[in-house]
Amino acid sequence: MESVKLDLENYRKLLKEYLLTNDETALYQAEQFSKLSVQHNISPEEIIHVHIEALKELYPELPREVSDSLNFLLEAMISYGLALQEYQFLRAKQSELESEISVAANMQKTLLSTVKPDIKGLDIGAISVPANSMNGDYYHFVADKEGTLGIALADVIGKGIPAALAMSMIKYSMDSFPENQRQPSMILENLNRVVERNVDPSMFITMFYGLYNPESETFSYASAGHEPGFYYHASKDKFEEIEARGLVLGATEHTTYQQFVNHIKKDDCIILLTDGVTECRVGDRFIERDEVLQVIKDYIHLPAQEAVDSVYKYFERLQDFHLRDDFTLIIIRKKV
Amino acid sequence: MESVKLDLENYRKLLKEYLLTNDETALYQAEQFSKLSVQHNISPEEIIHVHIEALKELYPELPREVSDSLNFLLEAMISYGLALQEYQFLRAKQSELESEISVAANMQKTLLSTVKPDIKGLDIGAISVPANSMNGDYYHFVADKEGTLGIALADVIGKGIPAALAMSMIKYSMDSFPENQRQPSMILENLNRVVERNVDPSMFITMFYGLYNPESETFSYASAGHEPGFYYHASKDKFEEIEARGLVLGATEHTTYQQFVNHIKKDDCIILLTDGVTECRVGDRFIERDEVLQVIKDYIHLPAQEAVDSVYKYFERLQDFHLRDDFTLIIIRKKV
Amino acid sequence: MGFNPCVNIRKEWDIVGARQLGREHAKELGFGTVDQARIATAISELARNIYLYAGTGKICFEVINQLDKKGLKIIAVDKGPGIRDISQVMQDGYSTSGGLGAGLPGVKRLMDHFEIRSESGEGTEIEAIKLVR
Amino acid sequence: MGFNPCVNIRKEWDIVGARQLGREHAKELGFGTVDQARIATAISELARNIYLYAGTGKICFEVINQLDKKGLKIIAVDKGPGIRDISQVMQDGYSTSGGLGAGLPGVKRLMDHFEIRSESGEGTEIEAIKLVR
Amino acid sequence: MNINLDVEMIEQDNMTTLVLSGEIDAYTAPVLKEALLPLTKQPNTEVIVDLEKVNYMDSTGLGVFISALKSSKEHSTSLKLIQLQDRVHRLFKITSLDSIITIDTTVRGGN
Ligand SMILES: [Mn+2]
Ligand SMILES: [Mn+2]
Ligand SMILES: [Mn+2]
Ligand SMILES: [Mn+2]
Repeated sequence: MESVKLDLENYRKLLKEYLLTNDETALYQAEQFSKLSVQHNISPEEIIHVHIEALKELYPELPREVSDSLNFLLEAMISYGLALQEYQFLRAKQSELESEISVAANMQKTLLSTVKPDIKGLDIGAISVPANSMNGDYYHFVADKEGTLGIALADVIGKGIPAALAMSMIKYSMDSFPENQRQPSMILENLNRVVERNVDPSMFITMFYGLYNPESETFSYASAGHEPGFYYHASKDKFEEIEARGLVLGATEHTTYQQFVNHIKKDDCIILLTDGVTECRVGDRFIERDEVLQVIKDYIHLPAQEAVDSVYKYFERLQDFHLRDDFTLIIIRKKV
Repeated sequence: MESVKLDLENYRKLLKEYLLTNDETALYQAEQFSKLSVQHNISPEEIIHVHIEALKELYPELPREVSDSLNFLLEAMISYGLALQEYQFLRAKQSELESEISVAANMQKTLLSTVKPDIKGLDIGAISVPANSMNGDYYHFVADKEGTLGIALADVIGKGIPAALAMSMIKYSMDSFPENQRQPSMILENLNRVVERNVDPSMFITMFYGLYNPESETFSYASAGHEPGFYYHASKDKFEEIEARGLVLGATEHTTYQQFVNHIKKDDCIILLTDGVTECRVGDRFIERDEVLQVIKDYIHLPAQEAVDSVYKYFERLQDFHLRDDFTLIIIRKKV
Repeated sequence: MGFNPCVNIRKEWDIVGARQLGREHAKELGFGTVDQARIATAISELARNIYLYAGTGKICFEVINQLDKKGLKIIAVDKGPGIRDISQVMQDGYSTSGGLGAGLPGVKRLMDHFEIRSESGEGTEIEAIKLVR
Repeated sequence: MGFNPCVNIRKEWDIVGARQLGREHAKELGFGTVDQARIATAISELARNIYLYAGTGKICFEVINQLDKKGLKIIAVDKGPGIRDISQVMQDGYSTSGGLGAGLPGVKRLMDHFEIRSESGEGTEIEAIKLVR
Repeated sequence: MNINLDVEMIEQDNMTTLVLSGEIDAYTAPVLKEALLPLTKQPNTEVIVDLEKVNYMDSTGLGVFISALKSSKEHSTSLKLIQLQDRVHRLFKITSLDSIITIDTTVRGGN
């Protein structure tokens, strides 16, 4: 079988062959011809035109009505030709935009990259997956010389490019705070000012900031309207919601955040997440928070990184590999 | 003339009318039908199908070859139908992306907005126009209590979303520098570290930082590989290039910047710009720097803001309203 | 060179008249059926624009017959409200009216050469040329 | 329920054979000409994928004849290299091969139901169903 | 997403009630914003948003209410939300926005 050539002369040949043999081979070739023509931006009206010419050549006595009717058909194909041209144009434009976004997404990755610190006695797992190319969730670990561990977790309203842009603001502002200002409530208060000043009124960010002190074995934290995490009591095999109410960043000019302290026991876990985890949707059904906890429970015995990866994979499959929101999950286990 | 209805039954009617009258009215209606069908995502193969059915109905004695040939044509239209569906899909996706970008662009505007400060004895004009929706140029004024004026002007390599993302980094980092650190060379050295640490090796930023001291009537400045600006000597009506060599930000981990000082005289101007101004292109021809200077000269007698606006409008027209690069121009005149 | 007959556009019927005249010129000039159909569609779009947005105006034709090129120029003129932002109207990809790539970007695609001048409040003049190949 | 004849795909000619058989089933089931052509195109794509990327495999048919629905199921099976990233291959908008929306997203569009299972190194199985309307 | 948000406006004296039904997300939030923001700028208006028939809202919806609140403060008007379904009310509680936006909890929305 010779390969199909893209030229209108060839259409005539294939058509003639089909009229003689009436078999599937010619139709297969018609299909390949069709595919090639689209790729080469040949308008459908041109194909109709060649069809008319070929018919006239094959049947010189072709009834006038038939050829008239085909002229009418040709006229009705013009908009399809325009649509095809716009299609090719949009494909080019789209792929340009996508490559721009992928450069930006890479930049963002470099920018927001954080190293899971090696803190004695802690097992840390973290995963953050954007729904689209760019991530509107953000997490960051800050370990200092004294061995304390700061954990920032934030979710900016919405997804995509605008969210990513806002997220980089949090990152730079955090970077700029003086080293001695590590109190969760203070950090949130400062960030609230930055966010309020710099973004649009309808934009806001939810954030959780926690500080683990290995000496006192305590976890201090404050929340700016962030989706509550969980505290896992290993001895009782029970989860408890980490309650810490506080206003989202950017809603008012000044606000204060209450700071809480928990004592952390051996084998207990701190589980932090964004609403992309708890607001999974399967088809039209929402996953209830209880179900989410059940899934976490199923994997909590694993090393922390394996645990977060497994939970993510579970929900990814459940949602048919199509996240609706950025997904971030952090598990911190006290090993000693 | 009744309006064309979108249903395939109607196609039959219009075709029949055309075969009877052979006139332009029916063809006009065929065109409108075509447009509507595309809008409603009706595949071309469906139109061919109806065409065949209509022909058979109108001419029951239609030669078998003709109807066979049309089946062949139908087969050749399948890929066009697929292209049409992808076209509609891409349109939707594209418009979603565009609205996302426009939100991000607005955020960026809020973010990078700077107020032209009211400094005694200075007349300041500034304009910055992005080539696409998002700006990869950045300028910022910082006025302090002592009446000194800091002027930052930066251009990130490339355009669009990645450039905008990088620009916000400069903005936040600048915001975070301590108030007492206002020396141009120091600011560039600090920024170089931030840029080097946070962005991809292929990315870099050029930047100019100047500090005007009204007391000493001096302008101190340093440049990180930025497009040289001009000093306008009012008495001689001459331009002089502001020379200040220095490495672009982000190229090496540590670098130092030489700082220069100029004495500013009455009616003299400092002209700062990005390469979007000097590298204008008209068709295939580059505008020479001399020509740019000539244009600036033509407007330099105007109040500073009018002058920069006029220069921009001149180049916008020259380039057929289609900037190839972000365009930023600042003129500062000492009035006393 | 060439004649310069015009069709006034006042009602929807006139669109058909303009198409008819344009098609006759196109035939005479030796355009094939596909190009005839494209020219007719371009005329429709231009005339419909006048009919819908300017109320009245006219479509004129000019035969181009030079040594190196032969073709048909369509000129659409109206004294309507004009187009404030030409670059937006001409934005390619997806056209005005939420509809398909017809409208002016469609005309530009259908023809070989396209030029538009418009002043807000003053009206619009569009020239589009199709060359015989 | 229903028979389950298969066509082995080893050479390009076999694509035509698969189309032929599929079209016969489609005709019997009462599909119209447009749907017949769409089914044939889907079969082509599936068979060509096998021929080009897996070397050999088969296309099987199953008639669906339930109370509430009637249709044709096409099953494409190969033991080829498999598809590493399904979501990328199925990415809509513009398809693989720089070419047009044929490929697998095209098959998905042409049919009413589409399912794919693939394991890297293990092969691929695709089921696609078209229902009689 | 083809799920819509319907907005019905009932005006009575100085009180305007927006009755919403459907889902508020990134796609429908602009519809809400367009209807709600201008109301908050009308002097002496009490704006009430009835959310009884809103079964889903995401953070984009919260954003619209925050900007509406800011605007109503700026223009000295008032804004009140009523009949929130549990899932929607939870969002306001978690984010503590219920501490700055008036929410009438005496009437609950049904699920
Ligand atoms: Mn988010
Ligand atoms: Mn989220
Ligand atoms: Mn640039
Ligand atoms: Mn530049």
